[in-house]
Amino acid sequence: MIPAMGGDHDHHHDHDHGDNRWSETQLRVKALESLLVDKKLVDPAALDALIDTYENKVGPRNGKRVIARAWSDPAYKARLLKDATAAIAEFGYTGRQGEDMVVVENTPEQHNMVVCTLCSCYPWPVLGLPPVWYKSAPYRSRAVKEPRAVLADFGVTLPAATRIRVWDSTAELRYLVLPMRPAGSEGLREDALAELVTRDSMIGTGLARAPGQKP
Amino acid sequence: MIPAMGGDHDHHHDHDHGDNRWSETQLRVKALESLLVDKKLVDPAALDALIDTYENKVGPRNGKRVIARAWSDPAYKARLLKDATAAIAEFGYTGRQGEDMVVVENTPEQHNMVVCTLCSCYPWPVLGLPPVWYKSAPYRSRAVKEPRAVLADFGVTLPAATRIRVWDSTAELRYLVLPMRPAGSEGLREDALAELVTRDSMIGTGLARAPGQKP
Amino acid sequence: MNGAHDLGGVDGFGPVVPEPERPVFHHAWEKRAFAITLACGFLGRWNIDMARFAREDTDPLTYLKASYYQTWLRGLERLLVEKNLVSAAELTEMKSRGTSDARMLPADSVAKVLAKGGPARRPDPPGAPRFRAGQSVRTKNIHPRGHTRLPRYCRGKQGIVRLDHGTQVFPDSNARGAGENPQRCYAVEFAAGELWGPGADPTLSVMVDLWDDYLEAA
Amino acid sequence: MNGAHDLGGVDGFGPVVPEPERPVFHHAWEKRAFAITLACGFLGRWNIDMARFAREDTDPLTYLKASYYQTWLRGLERLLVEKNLVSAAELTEMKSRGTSDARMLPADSVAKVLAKGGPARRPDPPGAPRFRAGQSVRTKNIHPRGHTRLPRYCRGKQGIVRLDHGTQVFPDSNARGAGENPQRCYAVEFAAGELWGPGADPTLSVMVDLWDDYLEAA
Repeated sequence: MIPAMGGDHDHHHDHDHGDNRWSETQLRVKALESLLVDKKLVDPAALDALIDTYENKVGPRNGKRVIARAWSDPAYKARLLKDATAAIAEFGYTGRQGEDMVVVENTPEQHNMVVCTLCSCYPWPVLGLPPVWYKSAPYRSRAVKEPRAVLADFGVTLPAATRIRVWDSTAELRYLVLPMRPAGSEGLREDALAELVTRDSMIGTGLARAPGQKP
Repeated sequence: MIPAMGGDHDHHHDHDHGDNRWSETQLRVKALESLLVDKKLVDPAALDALIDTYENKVGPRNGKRVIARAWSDPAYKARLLKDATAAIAEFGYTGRQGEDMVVVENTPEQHNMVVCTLCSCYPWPVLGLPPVWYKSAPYRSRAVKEPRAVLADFGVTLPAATRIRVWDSTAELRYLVLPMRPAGSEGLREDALAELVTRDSMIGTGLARAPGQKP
Repeated sequence: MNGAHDLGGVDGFGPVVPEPERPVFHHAWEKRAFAITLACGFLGRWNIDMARFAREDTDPLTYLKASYYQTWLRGLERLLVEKNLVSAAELTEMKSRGTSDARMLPADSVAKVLAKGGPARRPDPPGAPRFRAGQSVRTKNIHPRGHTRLPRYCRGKQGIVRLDHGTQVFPDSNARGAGENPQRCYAVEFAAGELWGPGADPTLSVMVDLWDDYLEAA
Repeated sequence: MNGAHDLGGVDGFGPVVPEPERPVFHHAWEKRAFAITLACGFLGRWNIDMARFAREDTDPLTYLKASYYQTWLRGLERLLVEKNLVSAAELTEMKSRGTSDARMLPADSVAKVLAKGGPARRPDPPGAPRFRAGQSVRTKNIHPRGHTRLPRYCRGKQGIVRLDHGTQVFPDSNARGAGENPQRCYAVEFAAGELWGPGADPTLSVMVDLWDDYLEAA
């Protein structure tokens, strides 16, 4: 389900606390942008380019291609786990908030999940900008203490014996989870495999979809 | 200075965060009281008696009498420091939120200060109900970490060498500070001495007044 | 619980604002909120630890936004429903659907019950207390989801027992209705450096009242 | 600082609410707040650690009340004034009193500067790192009033070094303009029981990226 964009009333995740001063914030942002433009501190065309980049060009699709390649190509997977920054750069995904990448592999024995308890560090070049929940207090507070309860909020149940490693991104390292390749995906091509990878599976709050499973 | 009582606009200490929903709260309290009266869970006359008790009968005046006695009567002071509950009961100050009392003595070498970081435990029979700042986040957060900075907010500076003990009231013990008797108070009678004791000096955020010093 | 109520050592709240000794209340509604909370407490359906937990067990934003009597009010409403003195429907509608059979506090008993209070001290069991004044102890590192009176800032920390407060009701169990579990309570002194690390005020120590179950010899 | 941003292990915030992969922004103004923050960051007048501190150094209630882009906006306004790009009067009036001589990011450089990023990795000094994978370490118990990336929940705790991330800019000094002080950074693994005590998930461990200055051999 993709909800309608924009508007002031479709918003409920990052602000469920009753401080509904959107219109005030909206006016302030507009005034600040004008001020910054007048002072020649920002170029309006650069602002549009920044927004276009993260709204339309850089997003979880990038990470899905990386994961699909790792599932298909054992040599690539080895490179990815050894030097994630370089292996991801093979796709041209580099730069801001992904300067130093680490990929951690999920297995039946060990599940990895990523959080930034102190702010919202997130690997932009491969996942785009973080979802609201990733930046929110419930996720940041609970992920390091009760990840199974958090996973339950995503409808995910792991076997009781699976070890869980939660990575708290306190430094300028950015973590990408390599989810387990789903059963039934044998013989699928890379582009079909990429369709099975979800954003959440690359954060560790979800699993990759089985072929035929609904998005 | 004693500010005017009541009203909705003289209030600024315990709610400086912009959540100005006083009228909503006021309506809710009124409705809840009516509901409780209708259900015969509370007796309106008992409510008035409770308010009258803590607004007019029980307050820091009680503690001031205790401190003045301790300053005047060495035997009483010894009893107070040995078994505060019993010594305070000599005045008839007993009961709720003062069931188990401890008195700690300030000296040139050691200053004592009381806080309840987890809620707002306070010795009602001798001090009445706590001031807003005692219940507030700034005091509760800072008292155990930077008491000298807190004292500065009260205009109090202690000698650099004075040791400070901050008592965090986590249990059902209630602490009363015995402030230092001010210089120049020699020969004063108990009732005159009591005038020099301030509420804050019995919490440890203030000192007793010197004779002639303005309240 | 690790809630917003556990304020010791949190930065950023700004200055303490002193105030004169009077007025005691700052709004007319505060008097009523105070009185109904106290009066309902005398119905005997909950203990003080349950009352504290009802106030602290909430979203940190809710806790920090509220004034103290607003917090009392929120706790009272929760307890009234939890303890079946008021139904959820009655609270929503603010309309009574029938009187309660709980024994309300009559006006002429107010002075007596206040003077009596509710002591938490219990008889000491035979035998010596586990710790004595001067002894070194370390607090446990516990993070219960329920009520606890071991603040976050002094968990896993070494201190010295200074006072023996005798046997006291244990809040962690009392708050969840699991019994008083009375046990020794001590005033334990922590050097500021132990709590706050390098740069702490060298003249500062913090005394915290702690029960046997929070402590290990150290 | 021990601020409200330091959220690990705090209880009471309620459930996590998943959301679909799109939309990226939930309000038109969020796009603008995001873009002006990023664009101003490219003026080079502050580093990422200063930006983080500007966002977290506030009253806990202010922090918790705000949505994430509101927090960015608050931080941006503070930095603009602190770094003399905008005067306090200009910010109050939201009216320019003259253009700045800072070099703004032109639209045709956006792709290039994003692709370049701002690496925090620095050359490794000669000699072996202080710790190696598999070694036991203990975090210090520090409570600086300034910026730190040692979360409260893992202070004074024992863990095992797992990954060596090489030499990285040290945020605590970089945030206050006291230099990059580059030093080794490691991923350290903590058993949940060490962090959360009895009752912790026995299958859980938490990996935290920590710098030499936070660690002692243990």
